[in-house]
Amino acid sequence: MSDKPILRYNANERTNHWLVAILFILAALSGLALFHPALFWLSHLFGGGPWTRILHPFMGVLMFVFFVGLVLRFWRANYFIANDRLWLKRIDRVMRNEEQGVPPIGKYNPGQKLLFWTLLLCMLVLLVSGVVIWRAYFSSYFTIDSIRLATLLHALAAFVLVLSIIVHIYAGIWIKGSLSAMLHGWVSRAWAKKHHELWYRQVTGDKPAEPPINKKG
Amino acid sequence: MASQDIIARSATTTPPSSIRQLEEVAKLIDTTKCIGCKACQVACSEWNELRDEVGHNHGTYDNPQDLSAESWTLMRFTEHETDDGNLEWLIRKDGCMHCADPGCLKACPSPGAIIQHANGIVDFNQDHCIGCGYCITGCPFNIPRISQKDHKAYKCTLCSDRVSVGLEPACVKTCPTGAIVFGSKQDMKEHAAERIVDLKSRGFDNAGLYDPDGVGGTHVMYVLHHADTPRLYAGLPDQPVISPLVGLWKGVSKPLALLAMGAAVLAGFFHYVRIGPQRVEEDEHPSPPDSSVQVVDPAVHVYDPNQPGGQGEQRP
Amino acid sequence: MTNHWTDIANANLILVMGGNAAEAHPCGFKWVTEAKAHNKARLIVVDPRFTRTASVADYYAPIRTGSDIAFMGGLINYLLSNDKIQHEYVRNYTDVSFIVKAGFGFEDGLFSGYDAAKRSYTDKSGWGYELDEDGFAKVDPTLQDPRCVYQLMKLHYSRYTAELASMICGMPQERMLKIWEEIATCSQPGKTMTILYALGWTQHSIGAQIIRSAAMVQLLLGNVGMPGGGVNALRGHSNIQGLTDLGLLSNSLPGYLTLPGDAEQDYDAYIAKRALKPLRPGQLSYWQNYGKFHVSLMKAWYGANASAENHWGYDWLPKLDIPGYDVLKMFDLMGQGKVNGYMCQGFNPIAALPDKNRVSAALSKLKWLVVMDPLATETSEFWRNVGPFNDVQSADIHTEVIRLPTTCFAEEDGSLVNSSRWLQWHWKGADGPGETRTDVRIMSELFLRLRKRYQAEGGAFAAPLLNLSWPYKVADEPSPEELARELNGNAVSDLTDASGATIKAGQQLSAFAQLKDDGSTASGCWIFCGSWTEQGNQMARRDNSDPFGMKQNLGWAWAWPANRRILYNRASADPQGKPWDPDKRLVWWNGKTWGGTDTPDYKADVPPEAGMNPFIMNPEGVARFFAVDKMAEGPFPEHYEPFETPIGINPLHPNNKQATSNPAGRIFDSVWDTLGQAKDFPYAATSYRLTEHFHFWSKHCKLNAIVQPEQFVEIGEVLAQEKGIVAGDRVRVSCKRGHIEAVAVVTKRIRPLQVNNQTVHQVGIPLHWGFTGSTRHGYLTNTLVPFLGDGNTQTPESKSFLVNVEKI
Amino acid sequence: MDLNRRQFFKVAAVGLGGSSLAALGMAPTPAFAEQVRHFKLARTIETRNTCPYCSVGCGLILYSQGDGGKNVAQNIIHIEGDADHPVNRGTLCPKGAGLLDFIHSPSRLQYPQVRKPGSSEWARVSWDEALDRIADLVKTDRDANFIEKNAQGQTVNRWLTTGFLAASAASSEAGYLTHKVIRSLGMLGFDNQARV
Repeated sequence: MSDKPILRYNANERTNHWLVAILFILAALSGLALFHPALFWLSHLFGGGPWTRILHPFMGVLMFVFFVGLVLRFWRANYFIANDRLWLKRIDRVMRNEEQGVPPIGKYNPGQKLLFWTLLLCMLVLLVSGVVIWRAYFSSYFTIDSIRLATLLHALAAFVLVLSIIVHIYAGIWIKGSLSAMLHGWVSRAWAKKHHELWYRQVTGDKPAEPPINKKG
Repeated sequence: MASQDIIARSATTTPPSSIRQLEEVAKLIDTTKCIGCKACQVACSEWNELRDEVGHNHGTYDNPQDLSAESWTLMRFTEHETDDGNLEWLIRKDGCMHCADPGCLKACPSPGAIIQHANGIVDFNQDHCIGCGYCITGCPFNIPRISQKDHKAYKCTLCSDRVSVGLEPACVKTCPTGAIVFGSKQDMKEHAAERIVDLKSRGFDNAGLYDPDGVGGTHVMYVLHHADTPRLYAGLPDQPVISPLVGLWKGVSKPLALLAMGAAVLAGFFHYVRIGPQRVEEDEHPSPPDSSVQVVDPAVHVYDPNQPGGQGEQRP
Repeated sequence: MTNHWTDIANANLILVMGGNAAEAHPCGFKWVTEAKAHNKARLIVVDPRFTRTASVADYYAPIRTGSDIAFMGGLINYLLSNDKIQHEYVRNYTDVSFIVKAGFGFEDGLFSGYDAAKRSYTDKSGWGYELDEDGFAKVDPTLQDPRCVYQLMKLHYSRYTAELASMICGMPQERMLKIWEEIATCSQPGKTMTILYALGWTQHSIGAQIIRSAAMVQLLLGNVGMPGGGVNALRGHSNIQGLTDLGLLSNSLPGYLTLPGDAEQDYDAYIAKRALKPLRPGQLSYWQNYGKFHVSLMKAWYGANASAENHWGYDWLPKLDIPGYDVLKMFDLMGQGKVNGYMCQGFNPIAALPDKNRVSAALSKLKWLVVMDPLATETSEFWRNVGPFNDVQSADIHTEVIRLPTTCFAEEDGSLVNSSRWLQWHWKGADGPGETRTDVRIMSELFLRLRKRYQAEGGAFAAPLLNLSWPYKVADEPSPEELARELNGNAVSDLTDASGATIKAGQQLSAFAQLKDDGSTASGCWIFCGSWTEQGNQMARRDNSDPFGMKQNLGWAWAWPANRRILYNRASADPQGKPWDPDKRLVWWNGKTWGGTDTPDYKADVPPEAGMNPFIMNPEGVARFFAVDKMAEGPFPEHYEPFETPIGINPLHPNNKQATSNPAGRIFDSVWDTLGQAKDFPYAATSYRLTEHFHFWSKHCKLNAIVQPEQFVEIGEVLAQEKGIVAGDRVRVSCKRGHIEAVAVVTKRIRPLQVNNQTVHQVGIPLHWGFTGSTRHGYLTNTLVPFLGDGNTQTPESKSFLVNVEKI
Repeated sequence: MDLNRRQFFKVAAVGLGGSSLAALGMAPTPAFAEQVRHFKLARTIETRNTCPYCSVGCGLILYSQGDGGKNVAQNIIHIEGDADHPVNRGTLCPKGAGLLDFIHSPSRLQYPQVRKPGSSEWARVSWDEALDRIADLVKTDRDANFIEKNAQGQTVNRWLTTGFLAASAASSEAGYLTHKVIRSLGMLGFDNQARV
């Protein structure tokens, strides 16, 4: 088998991803500062409470805009396929780094796909509710009740988003090679075959290997 | 009464000093004595050095139209016809109620921007205010306003600066008919009781005191001719409570959420410790791509999961 | 006020009518609230609008503006025919038993002696009492004589049935009766009603008579001179009481002394005519001392130059060829080009006087106008074009205007007289802005310049200027203290008073009883004598204790006359000198002298059995139901329609056009064709003040501009519906004299009234806006007010006129 | 770049340390017993006065900045009701409560001005110019139109072609002096605001 690496993400994709990532960190930290007293000190990273209040919504909006970029690039790759259901059934094996009986999957595994759609949903909720509670410009157009609801939804969506991103980051740390893939774009054929076999075959045209007896990770 | 000890601070998880036993103060607004002269509005602005815009007449006596960062109190006029055809002009002084359980303080994310004094006064400290407007979201009476000049929240302070040196609030001092009175909350309740007896003798059978439990009672109370229907008075809430939405948002959900996030991080950490990373068994450091050999760029091989072959056949 | 602010707390019933105390005098209205709280008192409000006073009233009844005499006349009839009067009081302390001359008559709305051509009662000879040979009035204590005041009054008001009154006032009859019934309960001795009124009664062509009718009701109930009683004029401005006391009026001198007429060439006759002899045996008739007051005044003004030889400078006083050159008369003359110069000291006539356009035209005819004011008033800028609000051509106005900046209250010492007749001293808190100067300094500098010119170059009749006494230490700015001491008066030469005590020359007098007509005393205003004695400034006293719990506060400031807080207070005790009610005690006879919780308004050492009656300023010694010749329209108040009447006739005298509106009202020939008819201007309008503003001053204060920023008019819901007007629309309110535009406040508080079997809509027009100041610019409301007034006081009829209303 | 275990621990440790450091050092020090706004009248001068508006005659206290020292121009910064006054007992209506803005109103006149005939603006003049001008105008008109005797030859000594309206809020002392001066001129067109 050739050992020529495969380009998983091109430069624009990587840039886009990291822009979203950075903005997320900023929005999340500023958001968390306002989310719970115990984290209010984070506001000092942004030059104090008022600056945190001023910057947070802009960072959020920017994050959303770039995220839309990612969506346009990757939405087709995030359709669910037949194998995905089985993969999810066998998620426990995946977690144990076992490959026994874990079906091959496409460019993204169902976990990543779930993440993708969750992020999209959260981002939308955050944007809409965020506008409603944006005092400086928009709140005056909404009733106090809608503002109260929006505040709640905003916090909820943010919570889900943060949680998902924690999983996402850890996955990146856990699955060796994926971080570097997002850093300089290349993955080894072995990596691609191991983690995203269907995608691997598609991009390389290789035939499926004969059924392995067993594998260790 | 003059003490300004703080018994609650916004966004502060530890209790402030609260061992002193201080008497609570209260402002009692007797709508049945109020002539709607607006002296309290003027005295409030004069004392607090506020000058709102000179607005317009919108076909009513209400001016300014609504509370603002520069109008901390105002008269709301309602023409009410009783069932027996008598006309009543119900006039209510609107402003901060200084709740015992203040929704604004609960909602505020900035430590010390909203404080509750031992005597019951709920005060905003603009030095700490970050202008997020959560206090408005939290207030059951829709009182605080954000200034578009400095983006800070403002509302009635119950003249905490006057009270702290032993004076009554400016609106109380000025009220020509004694419709606004000030003293210990106990004394104010007794005064209200006397007023209610007098009102019943004048045919107001539903006269009563407005000191809603929903917010733990207030330090600004009303005597109403129609205590059975507070909403008659320009929509004074019948049963004010901190909105359940706000309760959910600011209540248990926050610590739980933090916990969950922390837990997620820890879960990852221990997963790494116990199960470890997934590696591909081959050289950990693939040789940098050499351009001489054919590389695969997905950009020219668009992956389509619906293409034949896309469905990898099952392994046994 | 016969009584005073805090005394209102002693009332059992408060009638607010012809006024809106809660809005115009909120801090005084506090004592109504106190009476309700601590006295279980009830509050009745009768007003064309449901006012903020009405919002805290126990009973409210709407009334058509200008129909108050019908209400009061009906009430008098109700009290007499239901025998709800304080008998002993009425019999002993009023003129009910006096026999009226045979010459007096009343027919078809006119009293005897009317001259239709002159529109006045030229022959008042019948309006008096039958006198006996000693010159005393004849009386019939049995009240049976058909010519006695009681019988004549009964007859006069028998026409005012509840039906008729309700038809004229547009007040539902059952409401009217309910209120009359409540009022009638105050005929019990000791149960008192107070009446609070203001411009809502005075600003009618029949204003003075409305107030008389109220006074008659109070006399029938025995409420005059009683704590919590009286007829209380809530004066408008902070020192308008003082300026009236000081006689700053065309025909007056300080202390209600009066200027002579042309015919009064003889000084002694002038005094004799005013020093009235008692009309009943044993009465005080205090005006017998007129000469002492007058001479003391002239000594204060002219010092050594006023002497017995020159009749104390009698000829230095101008004499009147007509009753008076009041402000209406002067502006009428001005309009005819007969006035060259005019000076306004803290007065804004273009906004305050009726018919702004007429006033503006008159001012344009002046050669010069001087305005002294702390603020930029409309009058000082009447020549400036301010769009629709003051649409004039500056170039066509050839009046030279000089505007002088004055200090305000906070920037000078001095005293003000409030409605309770209290003289209260105040102190300077800071210097005025820029080059502002006090009125005292401006008047002094002006006088000194004039005197210098007359000394240098002579001129017309310089004597009074040259002889005027000017003893002030700093000639061009006399100190308020010096002036206050001069007002009080001092001994010119050593003298001994009634008690035998000697007062050294130059010492301050302690009471007007010490005044003499031999030139040995000087007093700038006799009723103020006692305000600055040898003991110092009594007006600055600050003892607010109330030892008897009667709210009299005798130690606070100083009240004229003689620190009496309630006038006629002798009437609060029965003829034997015992208070009618132990809980309402003011003064009583302790066996040796009169005393009590107030200074007796009486001769302190006269025992009750002497039969001296309480109304010591009247030669009768008693109060008058029958006004004799004192009023322009007649001895008994009669209802006349406003000059602009929405019903066109006087239902009392439908067939006598002369008796439709006040036959003796003040109206100039040129004004008749500025009056509108109901067919063109169908709605009865009334103008008024709002609690957020004071006249045309507070619109210069941002704080007040904020709470009431823009001109509006109040329209009832029914009329608004007819006219398709909704709250917030702009409307045009027009009359024959002009129009204004304002925002419409549509309200349930003004209801259509059924008057004389037709529906009458009323329109409310507040008056605080103009074309200077911090509020949004507005039209001067008096653009709509007719240029006519009351026949006695010349007060304009600002409270009832006709308008039309259209949506713009 | 991949993290091995050791590296991962490092990252975690640094993150933790950093955050706790921030929590210690950078977190805002809770300001307890903070007086939100300090009482502004502590050392002002109090002057007793009377409300110039309606005739209730409410007692006022003027609070002015500065201790009356030679180098201070007292400036009134607050006005409040006089609690000792028997009638208002410290209360003030909306007009009285707004008096501070009367004293400091932008409409306050600062210096004498003249508007010449036909002109559409004011010209500033000195007090002497203004008062001399008025004295001349007054004397000219009085000398020209004073009536010593009427048609019947009776002594009347009146002057009708110039009128004077007196203030309604001027002190009695000012009113008295005004009356004294005006009557000495023989003026009859003299009135005050009692009616309106």
